[in-house]
Amino acid sequence: MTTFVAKRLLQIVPLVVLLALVTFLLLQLAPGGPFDAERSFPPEIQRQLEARFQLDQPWYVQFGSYMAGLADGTLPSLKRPGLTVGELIGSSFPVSLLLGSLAMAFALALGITSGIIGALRQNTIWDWSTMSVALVGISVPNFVLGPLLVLCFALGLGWFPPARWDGPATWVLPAITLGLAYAAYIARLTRAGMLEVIRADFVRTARAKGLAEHVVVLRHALRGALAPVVTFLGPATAQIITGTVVIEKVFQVPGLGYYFVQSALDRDYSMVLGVVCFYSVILMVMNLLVDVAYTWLDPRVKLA
Amino acid sequence: MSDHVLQVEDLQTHFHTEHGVVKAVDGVSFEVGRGEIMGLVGESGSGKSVTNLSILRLVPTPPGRFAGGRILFQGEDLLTLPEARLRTYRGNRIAMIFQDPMTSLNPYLRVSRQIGEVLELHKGIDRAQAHRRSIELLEMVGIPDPARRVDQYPHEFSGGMRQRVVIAMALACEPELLLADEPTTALDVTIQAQILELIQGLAKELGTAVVLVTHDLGVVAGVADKVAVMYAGRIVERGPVGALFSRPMHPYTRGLLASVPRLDTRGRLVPVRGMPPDLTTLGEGCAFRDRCPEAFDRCGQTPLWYGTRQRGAACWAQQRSALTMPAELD
Amino acid sequence: MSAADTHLVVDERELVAGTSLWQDAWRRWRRNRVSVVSAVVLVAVMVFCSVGPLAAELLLGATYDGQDISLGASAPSWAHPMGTDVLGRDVMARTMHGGRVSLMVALVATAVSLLVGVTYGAVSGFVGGRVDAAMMRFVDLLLSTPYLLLVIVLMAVIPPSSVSIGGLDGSFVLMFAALGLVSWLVLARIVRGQVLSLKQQEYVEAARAIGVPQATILFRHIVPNTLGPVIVYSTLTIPSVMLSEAFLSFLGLGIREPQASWGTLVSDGANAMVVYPWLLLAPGLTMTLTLFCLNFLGDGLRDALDPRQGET
Amino acid sequence: MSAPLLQVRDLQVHFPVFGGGLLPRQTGAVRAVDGVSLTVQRGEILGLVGESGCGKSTTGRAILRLLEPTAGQVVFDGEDVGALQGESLRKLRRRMQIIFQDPYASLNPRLTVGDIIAEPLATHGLVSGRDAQRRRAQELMHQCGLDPKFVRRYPHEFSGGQRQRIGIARALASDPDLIVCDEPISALDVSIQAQILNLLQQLAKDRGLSYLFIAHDLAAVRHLCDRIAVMYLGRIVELGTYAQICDDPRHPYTRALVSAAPVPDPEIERTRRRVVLQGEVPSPLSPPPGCRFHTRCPVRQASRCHDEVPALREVDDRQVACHWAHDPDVTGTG
Repeated sequence: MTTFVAKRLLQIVPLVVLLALVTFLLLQLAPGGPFDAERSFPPEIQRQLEARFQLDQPWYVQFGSYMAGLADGTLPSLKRPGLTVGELIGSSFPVSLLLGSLAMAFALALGITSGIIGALRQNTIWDWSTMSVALVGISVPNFVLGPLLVLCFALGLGWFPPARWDGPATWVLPAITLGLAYAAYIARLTRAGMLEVIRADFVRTARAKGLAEHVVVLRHALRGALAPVVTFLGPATAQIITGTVVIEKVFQVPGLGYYFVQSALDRDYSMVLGVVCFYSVILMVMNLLVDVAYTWLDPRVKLA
Repeated sequence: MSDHVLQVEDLQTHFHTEHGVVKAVDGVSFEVGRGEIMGLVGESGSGKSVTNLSILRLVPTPPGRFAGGRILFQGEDLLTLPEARLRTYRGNRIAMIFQDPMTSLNPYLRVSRQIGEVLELHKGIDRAQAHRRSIELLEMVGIPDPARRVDQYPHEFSGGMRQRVVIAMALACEPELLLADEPTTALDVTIQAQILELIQGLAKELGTAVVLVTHDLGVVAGVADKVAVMYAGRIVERGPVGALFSRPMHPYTRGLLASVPRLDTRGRLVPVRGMPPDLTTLGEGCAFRDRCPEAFDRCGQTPLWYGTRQRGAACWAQQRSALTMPAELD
Repeated sequence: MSAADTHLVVDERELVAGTSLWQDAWRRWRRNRVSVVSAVVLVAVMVFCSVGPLAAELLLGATYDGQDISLGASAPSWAHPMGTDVLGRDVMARTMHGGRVSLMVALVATAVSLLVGVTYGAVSGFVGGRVDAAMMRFVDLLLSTPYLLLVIVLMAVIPPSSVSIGGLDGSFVLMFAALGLVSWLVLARIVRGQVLSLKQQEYVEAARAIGVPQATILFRHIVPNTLGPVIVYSTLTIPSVMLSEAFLSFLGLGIREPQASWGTLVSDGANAMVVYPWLLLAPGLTMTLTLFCLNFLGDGLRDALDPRQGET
Repeated sequence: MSAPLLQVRDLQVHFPVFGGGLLPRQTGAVRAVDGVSLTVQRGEILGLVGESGCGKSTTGRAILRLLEPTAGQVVFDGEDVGALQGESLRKLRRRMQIIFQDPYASLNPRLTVGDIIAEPLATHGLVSGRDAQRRRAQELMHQCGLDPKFVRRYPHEFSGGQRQRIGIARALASDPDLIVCDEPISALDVSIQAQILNLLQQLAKDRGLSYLFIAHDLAAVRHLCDRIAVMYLGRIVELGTYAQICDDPRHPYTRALVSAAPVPDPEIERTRRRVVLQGEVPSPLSPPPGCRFHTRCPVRQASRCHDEVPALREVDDRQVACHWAHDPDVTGTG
């Protein structure tokens, strides 16, 4: 187990470097550079700027110094003088993390509960209505849902502030907007998993033992039913990373996601590279955690 | 009321499907006494497993429905018992063993937990005591090194060992009635012999009444005291094991016996012709008549029971021959 | 052939027709009313988006890029059933046009992902062994990266004009490529899993025992049996690709003005929703309806094609 | 006696087991079949019996080269099957067929019954033209007890027993000399099993077919087979005529198998002495040294059974792989 985790953690390093390289080459091959647009710079200043950020060096030297700078946290942002990539990520990521975590917690709580209800009341109005709502949740894009919620609950009813990010009241709408689609997905996965497990022989055995129905469901069936949900958590992390990008734009939340898009548009190479590497590490660690969680969930699974 | 542990009276379990009503169990009656093993024999779809599941009301409803009859356990009707009260019987006074030991144990929980929870629930003992008792039970069903194995997960056991775990679980509360649904079908013959010996020994030692559902006539011949043969949801013949095998009354029983290859002889097999009927389109009359070599015009009507409660068959041909020769009843 | 066999020549008309699994699935699907209604609505949306612009131009004189600045943003009226935007453009015409773009991107990208995914998965599963292991390792690798971030970078840094093919706008080409290339991964995995398990099936063994050539085994015994899951998965890929397209366009990285897709329309609408809510509602609800129907259709097809569901 | 139709010499099939790590590497092997030798004469039915995991199905598939043997030789009608490649292997396949256990998994659900049965005809060019192929398929259906008018139906429209008949018709289509029957009746209902057994018996008689009949049900094997080979953990432990194996078994494992097989007769069941084996079959990943059966053997003798692998030797006109087969004091045979 420990060797497995250690091995996987070590694998992350070359993967991230590889991914950084791909990103870097993409940026290199794209026509134009970071300081092209600013026509006001006289040529010598532009050359100075390029020299300062080593843009006049061969690509592999640049890449090497970027990676070294990322590793020790000293890589400067190209477009925000005086700030390092590490500082920028450090200041904005906690907001994204909070948003993502709130959304995921909301999604898990709502999704698992309604999935269980749907499965246990299969083919009733309960099942039908929760699953229809889930399908709506999957079908409404969050950038449509967000403005609609703002229109309704912020501007219409005035329950929550329409935007910004200060204090729990402002967290509600963004978190719900981001989490609803995942809640819907998790509800469907839980229901499908539950329906499969609830018909399994070992659940019948549990009933034959005289256990009360809630014990049968919670102790015997739920673990098996959650397996697909746990599997989904890996890709869900990846999606929620990109999901925050949209939510941060809709609700004007000062998070890392939207920052990233702006950096890409501004061609702030060092920032783009830094965020890609940072998010990749998070995602890979999350995938590792999912694998570990799986062994806890199902004793038959062996890590190797 | 009687010395029968279990008495099933005219049980009817129906399934409402989109193709119509399937009368999976259609008027089944039998009884089992203390320490007695009753074999319930039939092919797939004959209703033998549904009968067994109905006794503990484990048939999912819907689509299932108990359309009639009574199931008396120590004089109490299980079909009308409140669910909460029935739960205090399940796993406690009435236990069940299922066919496939690979799937009937929870893969996510340790064996100790799965046996222990029955004891904690019904005997009110704490976890530590339950753990100790689980070890004793594993020892009783012949699992070597029980103190170590009790904390393992089911996938760490082989098929035969898992069925022993299932049996240990079923016996945890020393039930008065054991319902065994094809307990050896998924196992190899040499393992089957071990498991059957175990069940037989327990019935004799603990006085447990056993309903043994199986399709294997050989298993019944070796273990059961009495036998009921099911076909298309009904019992077509029943009797003490010796009489039923030596002088079968129903043409279906005779057909089954003639179609099973035997290890001790190499006679010609006479298969039952045709296929089992589709239960959704079953109408009036004997369900076996299309395959029966002795069918005559009367078989268009549903046959009445001929014989006594202990020994008899549901067949018009019996009735007819009874007019010409003295009935032979054990 | 002996004389006794002559009675076997059954007259063509006496043969009992069988019902194939496809026919069975079709029958099951038709019974699923919600799914059938979804299909009908989808066809209606497609007609709305493809024929609609022409009709709108003929009947109302409205085109997606025709401006009437003097009109400004006006609420829905008979002349403009969904209102106009701040530049005085007809919102209905723009919604139709945006739908055309969104649907086309979704269909083309799904087609790309089908082509790549099915081929990749089938080859990987059928060849097996080390090749399979290496090919799947690569897919796992891609799946463990935040590839949408790379797509964002791609869309942000490549100027669309540099990749336009023929008359096709470069932003379309980029979008097809980017989305097609990221959505084949799961499909490849599904197909590979199917092929692997089908290869083990006894009827494939039977075909090998008969001496049926490899290619025939692949196309007669394996491929037709993978189609069910592939169909189901691709119906579910279409909405997810559509979402991704809208997501990129919403961020200003996709389709460029004066072209519009549902994503850009919603983006514009969200900015002005306080004052002109119809700018958000018209494209937003049309898109949601479409996604809803696609998902329902996919669900219905899964229920119909999955034999396990048919038994219950 | 003429040359046997099928001759298997020291057949071995090992499945490699791969360990974890970045690059998978072989860490062991499942010795599914580990040195099996047998012969099948023309027109003979040889039974291959054993419990699950003993390697009997693997043996059958390796003979047909559906699996590549690790070692050993399979000679069919004088030809070394292992040496054949491409076209010559395909030609040979016409003469060796297989019937499977699972009547559901063994028929392609997307093809009509006619197409399924006609596939060997088309593959080997035995009958040309779709009409002629369909007629031939109908004849085969009739011979296997199926109504020819259902030729256009699909497998899922038939019951288990009928599907097994379709599988048999397909195997017969190419007019083979040998059919490997891999547990053809164990998935069927009791009353249907006898129908299929009788059909197989009739076909063998009418067409002079040879079968390698793989089963775990000793009674069915006794009913059908001329000779029986008993397998345990990848090896044959005893091989003799059906009467020798079933009425007078010499290997302790065969004796246990025979005594464990239930007989549908309460009187016999009550009186006969039963050898109930202790324990479970060891893993073929690490089979025990010496005699593979010694861990469960009721008559094992110290050291020799543990140390020395017993060879399959001639004992009283049959072959037994037990050190004590000739020694009634140990085995308890009369």
